[in-house]
Amino acid sequence: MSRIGVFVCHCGTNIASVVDPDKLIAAARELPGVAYAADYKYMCSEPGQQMIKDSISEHGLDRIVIASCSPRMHETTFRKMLKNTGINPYMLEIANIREQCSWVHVDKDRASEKAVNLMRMAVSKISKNEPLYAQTIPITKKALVIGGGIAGIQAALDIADAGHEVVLLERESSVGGKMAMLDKTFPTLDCSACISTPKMVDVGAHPNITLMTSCEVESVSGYIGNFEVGIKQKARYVNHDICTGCGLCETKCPVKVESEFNLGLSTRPAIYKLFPQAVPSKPIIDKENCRLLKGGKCGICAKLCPLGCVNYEDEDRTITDNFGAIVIATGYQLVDWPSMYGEYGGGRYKDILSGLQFERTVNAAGPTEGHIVRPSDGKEPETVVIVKCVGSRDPNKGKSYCSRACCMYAAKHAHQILEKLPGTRVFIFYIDVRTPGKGYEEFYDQTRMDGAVYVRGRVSKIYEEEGQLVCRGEDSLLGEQVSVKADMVILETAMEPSPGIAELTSLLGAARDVNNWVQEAHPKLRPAETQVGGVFLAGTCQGPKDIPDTVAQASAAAAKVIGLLNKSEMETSPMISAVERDKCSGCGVCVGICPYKAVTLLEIDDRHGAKRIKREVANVNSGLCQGCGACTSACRTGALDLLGFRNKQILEEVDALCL
Amino acid sequence: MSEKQEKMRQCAEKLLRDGEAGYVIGWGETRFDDRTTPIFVEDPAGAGAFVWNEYAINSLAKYLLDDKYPDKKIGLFTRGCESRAINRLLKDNQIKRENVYLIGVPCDGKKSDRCTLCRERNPILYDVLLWTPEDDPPPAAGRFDRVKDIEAMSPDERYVYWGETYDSCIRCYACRNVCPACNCRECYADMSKTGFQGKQHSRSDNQIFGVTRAFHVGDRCIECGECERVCPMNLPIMGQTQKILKDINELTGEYECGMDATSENYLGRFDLDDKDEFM
Amino acid sequence: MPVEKSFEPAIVAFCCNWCTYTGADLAGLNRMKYPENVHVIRVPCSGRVNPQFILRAFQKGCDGVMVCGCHPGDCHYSTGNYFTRRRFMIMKRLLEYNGIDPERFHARWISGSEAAKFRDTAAEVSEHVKKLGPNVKYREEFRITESAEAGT
Amino acid sequence: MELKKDKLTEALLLLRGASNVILPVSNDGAPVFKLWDGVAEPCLSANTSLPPKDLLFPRSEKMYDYNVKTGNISEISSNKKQTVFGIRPCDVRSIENLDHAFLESGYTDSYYKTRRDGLTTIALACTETARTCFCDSMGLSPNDAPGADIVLNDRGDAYTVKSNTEKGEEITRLWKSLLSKETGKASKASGSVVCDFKARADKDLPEKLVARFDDPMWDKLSKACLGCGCCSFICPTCYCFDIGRENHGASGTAFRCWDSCMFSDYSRMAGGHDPRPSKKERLRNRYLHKLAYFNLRYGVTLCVGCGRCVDKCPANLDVTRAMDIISEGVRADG
Amino acid sequence: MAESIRAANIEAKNADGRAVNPLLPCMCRVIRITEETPDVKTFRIQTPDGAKPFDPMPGQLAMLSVMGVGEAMFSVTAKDDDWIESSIKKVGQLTEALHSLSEGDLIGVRGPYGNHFPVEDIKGKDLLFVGGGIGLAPVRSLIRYALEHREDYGSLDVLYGSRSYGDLVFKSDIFENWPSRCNVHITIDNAEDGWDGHVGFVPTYLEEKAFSPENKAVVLCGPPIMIKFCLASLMKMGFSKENVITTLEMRMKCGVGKCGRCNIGSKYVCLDGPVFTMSELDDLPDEK
Repeated sequence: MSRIGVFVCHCGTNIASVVDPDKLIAAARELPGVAYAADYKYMCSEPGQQMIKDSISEHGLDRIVIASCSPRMHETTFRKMLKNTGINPYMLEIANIREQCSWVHVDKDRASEKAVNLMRMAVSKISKNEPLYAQTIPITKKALVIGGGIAGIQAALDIADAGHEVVLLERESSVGGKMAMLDKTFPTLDCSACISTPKMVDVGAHPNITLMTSCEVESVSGYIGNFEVGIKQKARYVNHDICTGCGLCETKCPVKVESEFNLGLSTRPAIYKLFPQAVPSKPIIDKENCRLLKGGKCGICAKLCPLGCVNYEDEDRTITDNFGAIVIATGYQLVDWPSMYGEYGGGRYKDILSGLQFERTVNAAGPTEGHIVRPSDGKEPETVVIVKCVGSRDPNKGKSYCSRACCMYAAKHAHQILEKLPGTRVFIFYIDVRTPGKGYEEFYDQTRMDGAVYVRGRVSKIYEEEGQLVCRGEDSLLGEQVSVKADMVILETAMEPSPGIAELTSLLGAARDVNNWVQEAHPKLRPAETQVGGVFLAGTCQGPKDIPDTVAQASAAAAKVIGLLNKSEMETSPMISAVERDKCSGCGVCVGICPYKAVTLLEIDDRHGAKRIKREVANVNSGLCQGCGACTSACRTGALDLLGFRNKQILEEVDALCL
Repeated sequence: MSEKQEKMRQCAEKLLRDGEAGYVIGWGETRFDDRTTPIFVEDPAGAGAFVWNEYAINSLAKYLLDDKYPDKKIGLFTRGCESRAINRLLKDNQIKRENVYLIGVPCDGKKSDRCTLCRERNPILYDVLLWTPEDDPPPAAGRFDRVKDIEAMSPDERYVYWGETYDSCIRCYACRNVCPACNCRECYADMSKTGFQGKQHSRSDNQIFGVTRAFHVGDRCIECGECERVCPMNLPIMGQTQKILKDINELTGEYECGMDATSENYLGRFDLDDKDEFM
Repeated sequence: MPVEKSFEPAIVAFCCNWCTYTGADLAGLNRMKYPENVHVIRVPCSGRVNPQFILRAFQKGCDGVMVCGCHPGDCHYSTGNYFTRRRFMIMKRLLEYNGIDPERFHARWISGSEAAKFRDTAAEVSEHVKKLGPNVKYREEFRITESAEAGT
Repeated sequence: MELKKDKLTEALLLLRGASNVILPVSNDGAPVFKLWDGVAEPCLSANTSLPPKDLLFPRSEKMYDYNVKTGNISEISSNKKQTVFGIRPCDVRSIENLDHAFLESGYTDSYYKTRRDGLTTIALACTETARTCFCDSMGLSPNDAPGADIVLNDRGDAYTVKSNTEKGEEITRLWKSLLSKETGKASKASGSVVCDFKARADKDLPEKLVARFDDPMWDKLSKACLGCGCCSFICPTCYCFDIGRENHGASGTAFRCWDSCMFSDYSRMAGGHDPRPSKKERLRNRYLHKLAYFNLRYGVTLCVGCGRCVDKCPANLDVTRAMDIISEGVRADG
Repeated sequence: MAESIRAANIEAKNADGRAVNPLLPCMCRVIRITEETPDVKTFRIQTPDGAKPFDPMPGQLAMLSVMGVGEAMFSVTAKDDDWIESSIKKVGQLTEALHSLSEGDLIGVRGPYGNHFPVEDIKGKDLLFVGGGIGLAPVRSLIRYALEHREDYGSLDVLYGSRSYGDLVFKSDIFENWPSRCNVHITIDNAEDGWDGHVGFVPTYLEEKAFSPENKAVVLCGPPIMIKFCLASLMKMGFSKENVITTLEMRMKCGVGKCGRCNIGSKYVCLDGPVFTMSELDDLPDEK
């Protein structure tokens, strides 16, 4: 028989004034397996703990039940205490007779009775406890940051500055992200490039940072501290090891295609740098558009290159590397408004720009060198309509959330127009104006002072009339239809997660919310973590935010990563799922239920009668499993069980209550 | 009828002769004209033993689990119900498609109560189809009628109804053993030591078996009706599983199992905006 | 089980460690009062609660059962309670279909801050179950159901 | 002596005074043995779908209570009197066979014995046989039940009453006022019933079966088997049991309950080894137990030919097929 | 107390002729626990009033139970005036529960069951005991019997082996108590530090020893694979199957030949066994 010791805490009078410890002791002595029972004023105190230790050696106890305050208070204390006694720390159960008994009940007899029940349940449960051993896992001291926008850049720099190796991975050929496309940043109106470019250069030059552009995550395995990531290095056709970025090759390329960076407002060659300040400042060949790679005759760039960097034979490669932590910083994209807003012409009208297109337009390095002109005829607009919440806050258009940054950049756009083209009439259609941020409200006020006219209401229709865009909508303050003839319309469109987020999160095992943003582990308390251990979040991949918030979150994620990588190894909780392979039929229901991708099917060698066969069974990755137990309830046969909360332990508790 | 039977025999014979299949599972005679029994023919010369008549009732799919790792393909005469059962087994990762050779035999309806709910006479999965598909029976009016009848009772009446039903259960587990959704390596009910299922015959333990089994298979039930057919006590077993199907249908719309081998089962997934009745 | 006037039901509440158990502790911290009938079994997540536990509880003599966890979306393990919701939407209906009174089984979302909700739920369930009296359905009594033995 | 059918209820009520009366009543038209409430009409048209073996060997039976803490053990026994009315010759024979198993081989099973001592059997000879009945192939007659305390034969408007034992005599004394002299009128079919369904149960069947222990026919015969316990549980002579425990804190009850040798966990040992790992071995063991092993041990065939398993098998397996194959020495094909 | 259990013998009647229930255990106490190997313990059992629960013959079985967990059958490996012993390997739930018992704990006992080694038939013969691993447990009862009745038997040889030194059971017997009174030959499968005895498998050692079959009975117990090879060796050495005796293990529930599990053909191991000669086993179907 097990030799259980039951220890009842008075907690001063907190417990003893309502629950009669003597009754508990007397009842405990009647229970099977209980070898010793005693009470004390404060079990958690030094003498209390000593008393437990002494009783263990004196009575040869092998399991300890403590009837006291909530296990959330002192479970750790008592486990630590057991560590030094030779009893496994998990041979401990706590009956919560304070928070869930003496403090919430008045009738002493009935409270004592309930306390006896709770103690009995703990005694029954512990009779089925088994020793558990925490595993320590080594930690690879290297972080992977996915996404080279400002969030990824900031996180990478912070981690690298703390002395850890970082791989910064970017899908495009240059880091910089959306921030590099912006002209000025609200509310201070400092030039976006001026503040982001130095950071881009820093990551390119940092000794601890390996920049991997034109790369995508292809596979992820492993768990916190020990991820193995397969990275696809897309063919660049230019040897970046030799290339100096002189730019000669770009000059003679016969191909002209729409520039992604300028959002179609200008063109670029097939061998190109994403933008002039790109980091790395080296070109790649766009294989979709390169004449030679499409099978045609050309090869001009190869001839031009003085160093022979161009290699048309280049191929995609997969690089595998190990990381201790991963930061997701994949950012956002703007919704594809033309497909959603037929009433705005569905993209037919050239002079309707998205906010980002306007950013490129107003940017001195942009296609118009900063002149605000209509794309259709190059004329300066006299009337500009800015429409906010295009796609945001509109469940009918699929996005019920607020994109957070648009109020401010609408104001900024108005400000920029009024500044560059004084006298222009600017109308801003809005639902609400939200300016929570340092200096934001002041900036908004200033814009109104500048002359921007705010019209409360949605624009219901935009159509062309005599070379102008008629914006019709309701002024909900006046309650009447309004119609503005504009020369240019700027749509402040909603943010949505960048493409590929679904694939990436499913590789990582991270969850997404209803809007496809990556789900944080806790909305308040763990905003920079995913629920997958070792995978962190930075920037707009988690939800719309502006630059200050993005950078703050990136630094927060970096701090988490640094905290993790500073350890050489970590202990994992032993209270995780375990598989009894003999019972497991490999049906795989558990695989889909695990939020951490901790359960996978594993092929094992087995026998079927006399035949040697291979069959699949569930396999729990102890590094990934967080011990929620969701898989165990889905396992019909009971092959999966949760250590520390085994089926038989819980059933014992149920049985004990009903005695 | 005999023409089809002949086709079946020829097909089986050829499969066996060509070595395409190690053996073929079909129906064979018994000592009673109105009964057949599943037979397993290895020898091409024995293919003449297969019969096809209105008493070829037993679903054959579950036998695939007896031989999960065959050296050669297993030939199986496959009707609508077998094919759905095979989808069930495929989805549950119990058999490999390449291990079976499915001989499609559109069903003309059999003399069994289990066929009253049938909606798929034609195999939805097969390697060869022996004859032209049959017209599917008109959608069984009132798929969930019996469930509705029971739902209409008061809680106490329902308890008595099921209690008395389970009083007669002899726990022979025929329902489980014939069920394609019951494909655990070891059934929870055979492990009385784990504490979920007592082995004694009491109303309580019988009911717990009934409800647990229903819960285990409910969202994966293909409604083949085999459980009720095999029950020696003629218990209305599907009244339980169909209750779950009915609820799922009400909660998420049209829900049927075994129509393909990939759809995730209802309890194996979730939607963020699932209906929530728990405050 | 005393059946007289002073029937005190045995109620078991499976509570997730991160929300409801914390909420119950908070109720204690705030010295809220509720009936003594509710006994909490701590589980890591409501997703850990195997519906078979509920059957067992009724069989062994619980008069009422509660399953409580974080609100959907707040699960410490991100998605555990979404499965809980599906499982118990089905299980609750199935239990009722088999004659268990709806008031005897409850699933509730109670967060770590909702001490009052825990108190109110405990009180409400206690009261309902008390009114219903001892549960006899599914109760093991080792009754041999053999036809010939019936009534003996 | 004979008992007029219109006196039957009265006769049964007399029995009910001294013991529980169990008789077949209609359950949706099918006869099942039930504790008689003194009112229900006996349903005697056919044999019951379940045998009455649970009167002696209940599906679940408490054996003893124990207390883990104190070490007390107290035996539980049931010594109530039961009279089963309308039991058929095959089932009477099955009780004789169970007597061998439980009361012989060195040990007397006291639970069985107590119930057996309290049981009186009033058999009813068959007036017709079901299509799966093959009792007369198994060495007994549907027309008589020599092992019963009383045998009734249907003679149209009356039953002839024949007492075989002291218990039977007691009942005839009890019924004295109800019994009348036999009128001698010839009945419809009574007394000359034969089974249409036949099985080859030759004298040397047990030896032949054992000799063909390793025959591939077992593979063939068992292929369609589902491995359920249906045949075992509806068989009047299957008596395998399991012993289990139900705990309530420190106290608990040990019980035994029916088990089936067809179940996968039946013969599996603690370490995982199973001498009968698949349904081939299990079916073979069951058939051999019915038709050979019991015979070799007790001198009688365990199977009584009631035909329930043939009727109810979900896969339509047929034990007589095995018997035929063995007796005729043919190979099983298909 | 002891009276009533003894009565649960095959006579199934107690002293005053009253039938007793053979399925009813008697509560006894574990008075000593010896750890033989990491997974084998020997339990010495006594009735609460200080007697032995029953008086088994060598090779007979006892049904031991941990109340609330279950029962299982074990061979009685030794007896004395006031106790019996069983040596139990941890293989499943019940044996795990048995292993968690402490001295002084309660244990349910019923028995003795089954036949026993044919102590009469082998009188006057030389005896060779061959055991492997835990297989020495049933043999131990006969070795002790033969040593107690030394004058009834000729030479006594014990040949015993296990995987490693740590897996050898009854170390005090095989190294201390027995060597002075009979010939003890010990082997382990693989060489290990600190072991200067014989190294090699039991069947090989058996052949090396070249025992003469002359007037000799062999008692052979161990894992099936060892039995198989030992038997082949013995046949080679000229032994006849009639003179090779072994004990069988099957799953048993009732112990009294009723519940059906332990049959091999028409024999019940709990009743007709566990002791069989190899030639008797040949007559039984191969289903062990």
